[in-house]
Amino acid sequence: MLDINFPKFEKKDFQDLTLNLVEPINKINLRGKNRDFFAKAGKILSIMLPIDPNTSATIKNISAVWLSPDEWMVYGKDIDKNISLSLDNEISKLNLGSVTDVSDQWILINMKGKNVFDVLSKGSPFNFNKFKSTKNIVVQTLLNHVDVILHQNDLNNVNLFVRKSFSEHLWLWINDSSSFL
Amino acid sequence: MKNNYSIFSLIKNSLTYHENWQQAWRDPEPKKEYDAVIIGGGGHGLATAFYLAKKHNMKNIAVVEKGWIGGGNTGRNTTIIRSNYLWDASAGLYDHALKLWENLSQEINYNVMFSQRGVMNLAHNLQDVRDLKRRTHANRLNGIDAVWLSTEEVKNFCPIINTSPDIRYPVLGGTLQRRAGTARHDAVAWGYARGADSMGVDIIQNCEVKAIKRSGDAVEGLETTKGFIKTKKIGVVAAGHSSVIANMAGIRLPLESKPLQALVSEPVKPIINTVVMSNAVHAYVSQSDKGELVIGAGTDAYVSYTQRGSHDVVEGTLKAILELYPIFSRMKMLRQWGGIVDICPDASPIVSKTSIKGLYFNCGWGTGGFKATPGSGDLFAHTIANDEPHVLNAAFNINRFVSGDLVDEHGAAAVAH
Amino acid sequence: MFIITCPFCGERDQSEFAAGGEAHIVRPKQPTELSDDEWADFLFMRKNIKGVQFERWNHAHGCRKWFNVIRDTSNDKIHAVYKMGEKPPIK
Amino acid sequence: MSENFRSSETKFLDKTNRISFIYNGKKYYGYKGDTLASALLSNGVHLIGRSFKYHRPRGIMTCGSEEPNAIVQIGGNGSFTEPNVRATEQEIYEGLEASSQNCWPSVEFDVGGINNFISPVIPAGFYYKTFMWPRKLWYSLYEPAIRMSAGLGKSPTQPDPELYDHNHLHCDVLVVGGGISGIIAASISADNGNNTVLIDDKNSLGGSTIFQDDENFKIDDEISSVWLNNQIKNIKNKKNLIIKQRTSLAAYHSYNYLLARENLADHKSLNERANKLRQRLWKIRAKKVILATGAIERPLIFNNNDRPGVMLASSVKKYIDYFGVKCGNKNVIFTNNDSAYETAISLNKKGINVTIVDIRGKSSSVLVKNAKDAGIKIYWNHTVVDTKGYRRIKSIQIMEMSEDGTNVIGSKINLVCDNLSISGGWTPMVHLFTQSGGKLKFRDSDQVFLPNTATSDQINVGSCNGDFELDDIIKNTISDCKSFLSSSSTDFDLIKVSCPKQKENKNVWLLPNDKPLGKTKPFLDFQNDSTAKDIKLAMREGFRSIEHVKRYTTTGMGTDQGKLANMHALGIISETAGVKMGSLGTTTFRPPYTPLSFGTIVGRNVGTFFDIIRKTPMHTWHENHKAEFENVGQWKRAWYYPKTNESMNQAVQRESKAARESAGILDASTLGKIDIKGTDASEFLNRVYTNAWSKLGIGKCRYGLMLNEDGMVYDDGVTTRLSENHYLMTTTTGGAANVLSKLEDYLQTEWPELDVWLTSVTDHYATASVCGPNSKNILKKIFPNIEFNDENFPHMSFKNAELDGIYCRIMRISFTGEHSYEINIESKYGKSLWEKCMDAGKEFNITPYGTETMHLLRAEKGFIIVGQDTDGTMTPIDLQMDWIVSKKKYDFIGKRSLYRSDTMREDRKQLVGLLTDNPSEVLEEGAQIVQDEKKQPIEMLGHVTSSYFSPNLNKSIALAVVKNGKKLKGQKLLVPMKDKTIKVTVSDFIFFDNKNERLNA
Repeated sequence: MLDINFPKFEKKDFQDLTLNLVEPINKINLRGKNRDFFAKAGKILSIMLPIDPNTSATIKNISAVWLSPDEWMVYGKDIDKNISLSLDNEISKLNLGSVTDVSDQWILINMKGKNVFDVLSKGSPFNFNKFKSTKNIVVQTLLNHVDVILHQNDLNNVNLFVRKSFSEHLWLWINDSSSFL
Repeated sequence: MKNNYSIFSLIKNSLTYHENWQQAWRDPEPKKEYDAVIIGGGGHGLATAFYLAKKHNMKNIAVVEKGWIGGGNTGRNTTIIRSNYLWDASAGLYDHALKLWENLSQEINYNVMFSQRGVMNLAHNLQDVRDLKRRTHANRLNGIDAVWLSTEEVKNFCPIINTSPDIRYPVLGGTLQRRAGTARHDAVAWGYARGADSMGVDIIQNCEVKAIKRSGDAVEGLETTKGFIKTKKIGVVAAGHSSVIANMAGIRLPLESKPLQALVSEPVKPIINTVVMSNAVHAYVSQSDKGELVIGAGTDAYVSYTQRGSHDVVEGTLKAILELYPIFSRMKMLRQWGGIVDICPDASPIVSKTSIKGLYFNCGWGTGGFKATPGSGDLFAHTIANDEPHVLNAAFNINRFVSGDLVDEHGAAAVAH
Repeated sequence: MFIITCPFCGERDQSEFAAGGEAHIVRPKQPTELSDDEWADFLFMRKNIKGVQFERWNHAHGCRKWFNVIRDTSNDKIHAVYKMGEKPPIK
Repeated sequence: MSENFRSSETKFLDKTNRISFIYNGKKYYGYKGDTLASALLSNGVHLIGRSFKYHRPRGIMTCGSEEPNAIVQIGGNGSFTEPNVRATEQEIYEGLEASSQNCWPSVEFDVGGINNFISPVIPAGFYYKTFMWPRKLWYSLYEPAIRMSAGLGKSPTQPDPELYDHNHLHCDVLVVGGGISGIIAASISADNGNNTVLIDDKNSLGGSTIFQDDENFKIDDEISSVWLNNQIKNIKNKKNLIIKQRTSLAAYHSYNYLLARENLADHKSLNERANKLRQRLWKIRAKKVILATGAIERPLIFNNNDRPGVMLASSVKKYIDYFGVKCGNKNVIFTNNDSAYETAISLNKKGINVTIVDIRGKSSSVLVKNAKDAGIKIYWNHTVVDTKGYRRIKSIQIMEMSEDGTNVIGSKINLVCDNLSISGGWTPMVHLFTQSGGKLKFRDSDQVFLPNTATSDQINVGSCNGDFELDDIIKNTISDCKSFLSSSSTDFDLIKVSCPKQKENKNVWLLPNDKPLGKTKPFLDFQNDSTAKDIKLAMREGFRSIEHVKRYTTTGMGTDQGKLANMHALGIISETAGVKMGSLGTTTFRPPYTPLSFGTIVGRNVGTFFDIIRKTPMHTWHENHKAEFENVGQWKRAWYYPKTNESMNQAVQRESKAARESAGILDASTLGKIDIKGTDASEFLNRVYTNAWSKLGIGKCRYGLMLNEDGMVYDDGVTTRLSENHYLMTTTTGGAANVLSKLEDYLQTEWPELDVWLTSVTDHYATASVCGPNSKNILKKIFPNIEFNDENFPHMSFKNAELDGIYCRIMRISFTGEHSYEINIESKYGKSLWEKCMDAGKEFNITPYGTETMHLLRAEKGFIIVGQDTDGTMTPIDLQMDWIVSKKKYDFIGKRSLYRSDTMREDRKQLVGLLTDNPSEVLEEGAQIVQDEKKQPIEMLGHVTSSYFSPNLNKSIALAVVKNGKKLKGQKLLVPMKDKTIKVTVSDFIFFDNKNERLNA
């Protein structure tokens, strides 16, 4: 058997903040714009892909987050193989859009606690004032010069996605910043 | 020449409490007509006028400046002077300038404080090493005094650099040009102005150009805030504003004007005795005669005429400074400012005739124009006086952007493997 | 540091964007038909306006969409933003 | 001096907390809350430093950030040392070490003082006029001497032990300044429901009103300090108001982007500071900004106005009323306005001897009346013409002024004193306003520049807006804030303020003297020693603009940034030139407002966090196997794997042989990978690559070359057709991000009609590249179900595969010229895949190799590396890759540029091979190539781009670009080095297996 290696991030507790690596997580990148694409994606995922910028939709273990007018990331724990298969068969293969597995492109770090945004604000120019108090909201921005996707389902509970090769560096930075609250 | 500057003139004048010094330059109203008019009273423009009068005996000429002489990039740059360029054309141009620098204070009887403290360029990755060695070999064969230094030699020449192999981008070596160094930027403008003025050149400040008058494809004169000035030859040396003048004349240039920032620290006793430049870890630093650390930051990527850049550029630069000089962490930034630099696609200047007869452009010096000031002025004066370029600036014509014969000083601009 | 309003994501800090230079320089459909001068014009020649300029920006660290910005280069004030392919909202 | 100058009680200091500190090696005491300046003054110490040019003794002049003289070195020679710290801002802490600057051997006796005696010969700009002859002395003597005299304090020589941090802050309203107008503004803003931030640079709020105990100044019938105290108490309870103390605004950029430095540690003793943050830089975005930055008092400009003991009157008041410190026993107050009378009365109340010299004829205000009633002697219509005392002022001489104030008359009066408190009126602190792009207007009545038009959403309130008297300050602050924030609240509407001052003052920029100007020293810039004489000299020499005069005389260029000097410089210029002051404009105020530590600006982005480090999924394996790493962009790539005491060269030779003789393995995970889908994918590739793609069979791979529009090579890589409308593109490691955004750019802006979707999968896949004659056998073991024969799996083709049920992609492509395979697998399995390859390869002595060996192997085959063999000036034709440039295709990125007169030249620099006559001699990469060494100027034909000793050919090989190289094959050329000249022969650039037999071996 091949063994699985994720970056070695130990769960860390700071003052009103817990950092945690959440992997493995299935992640699928969807791109498309025509009606059939939306219909198919909605049917297969039983989620309507959110069309409002910076929003997300979640049903059961699957979340679909808006990335751009023609791009979404669908993620969740143990997404049924058939779902990804039918997405590929009924969208990619029929040229309605593109479906790409990016499960290992991104690493999911969960940040939970009252101090989440104090830490994020140290490295990000984004204005979290509204974001803080909004559910099902997503933003793509910079954190300590690294591209991140931030997704908040419940308040003070943020799923942070970072490209794998950057993840170790960013993890160190988040830990460092969390120690100077 | 007006009364000579020397220690004796200082002593003599001290007896009369310095009440009797002459004006360094007059403050004349423009005449109706000149044999040539230089647009732009920065170092390059004033040097051009100086050499037109001195070498080409064109004394009925004027320099028009919309603000105050030397108030643009001349007074805003970090005064690094070197000639260790890669391509023959560039090396020829910049070393011609460097040779003039070496006698400039005497030539214009104005101490420009030219200090040959050496300029060191650092290499931080293997491609840097290849590129700098390539440049050093080219320099040597072009008779330019550049040598390659090992990391240890870098450390010996400038002990405060952090040459530890453990830093993110360790210093893998560098090049050193000993004849290179710095000069007092204001003095260059003032000295050339005084020199030109004493030969009869009119330096007209607070005189903004509003339009270029053409008849057919030849220039007739220029409309200014101080009235119309008739002339058959116009030399434009307007740096960041070159495109503005070009638009008046109805020609387009391959320029973009971008913010370039610089900063100085508070003055401290001598701590760094040379000029150190690093491209990969973007940081240039030297120490002024007043004791300030003079630090050059980068350009922003967008066009702006505001003389302000974004804070990220300054932060990025100081980040690099502290990586290479951790001891400067408790030093304080005293002043920060921006200039507008006109950049060519190949990072080389334009010193050239144009499609319009009698209209000449000297621009595109980007971030490194100061070092070329005397050479640029000398060669541009030659080009204007003879209506054809000197061999040393022939390669820097506008037409190269059509033929594709660029002088690409980006060096290895292409991506790394 | 400007604040740029991405037509898709809204107000963001300048550091999330990449500048793309002068806008509405359309790539010639038939480059081979062009003279060297015309091609050089497309490749290199720029208006480099001091004043109101139409330019391209890319929300590089956000939605990665390119769009147009109308900015006064003499004071950096942004007058409008509009999507690729749209008509400028102001002349 | 042992006398204690802490004369009176004060509620602002913690008298129970006595603190000792060292100044110039001597131990002194002060109290918690003291600044170094107040503590020194309480010990009777006035002499602090020496001026920059003349090395004149200087003392404490002010109590704030405008201090030009009292700047010291803090922290001795240790790692905590800091130069040029203002004694007036530095709070004392137990064990603080401070010392004077710019003096040797001591501040009491300083050799540099000699300059004061030659000062007649060294006026402003003297160095421009001399040191030119003889020329060689400039280099050997003059210039070194000038450089030695540079600087004030000393740079640290050890790394900084303290930490700095950044934080972004977004608020509705930012109020800058915690004086009375700032407090009122913050209160109104918060009550209006705005989330508000108030910052103040001091350790206690309230500005100068907080110690204003004079009964004449009343607000709502309370003493103003009492009223303000209550206001402060109640704003501290406001939920939506954040108050940041010891926080000073450094810079105000456009779009209401402001930088503020919060000082967390500088007031604490060193042992309280370990591993804590020293300072935090707040990056603030405010919707609205209210500036309440106050005003600073102006000095008066007269002969020898720089001696220790000459201080600003308002500062003397703060020292006595706030710190309880008297600045002298015999005080003379020299003023042109009423505010100095507050100081006189305060001192008088504390029983300190005061005399007043006022250049005005009279003043009818209550304040002046009180002074008279208190029996204070006032010399009306008099001015100071000289001062005496070297290390501390001893006496002054005053004379009566003529009617028009331009001259002095009568006889000199000598006044003995140990303190001279001067007051020249007030200058609003408009620095931040102008930094933000605001334009100023000039008010003639009291000769001040005031905010006029703002470019961002902000207002100025209080004395920075030109209101200097309590009643104006309060009433205007309230009304301006309410309308600015469109607040309908009625708070403060009925406020009653009493303020007894007369508002007129008499402004004379340069006071008259009985001596000619040339014989006097009226200082403007106390730090840089520029005098009114220097200003006039500059103008005499034709320097007109304020910027010219400033630069020529260095006025305002000191660490105080001319906060005291600039207005007088302007005043004297306008008087001399006879122009209205308003028309002169001001010098530009450049950020930062007060000097800002580099460390603060950089924050945590030092050391580990200086730049991102990207690692591949196999990184830990490489580490465990002692790999040396190479920085490639932000990636760490395995460079070579030295065995115990193996040199780099030995390792690379070993790795290279192994790869050709049996098997090698390379971590290629860093290559960019872009997933391309859509019905127009083939057409898209046709447009972005130089070669044709439509006919590429499914399951086949093809090498592609990408150009810039200027025709120069930009990137390259192998792209695989996975299915009809699905490709996987690989890019160079460094190019990955740029290529993707370039391609997105073309899709979004030039070719929106194309049905193509791009997705980066660089990090999703790990890539192991197995090469060598035995690569096939190794893969057979790993993928038993795949037929690896050339028919089923030929070179430049791909197969889907499974490894233990995990999906992989195998490309049979080669960058080494060997039979080889690239295996892509989800990156979480990357390390495991690598280990599997190592196990399977053991019997074949599979050898991991790094980038250096990769470079060597590809060079043997003449494969280029973009960025090493190209430099942005090479076309595909120059690289002799004509075969890859489609003649048939109508267009592709950069095609047109290949047909320009210069790019079509036959004799451009072209890629060739070089063989050294001595096969063991390895050329230096970057070395230049010539035909004739003698010819002058020497003509350089090109340079060596790649060079190695090939273990497989057992000779040195090199790639080079050479002018007209195609035609020079077989010719002898020279590579001139510093110490020797190397003979080389131009060869084909494929050195090894040019029939490509090994690919199918």
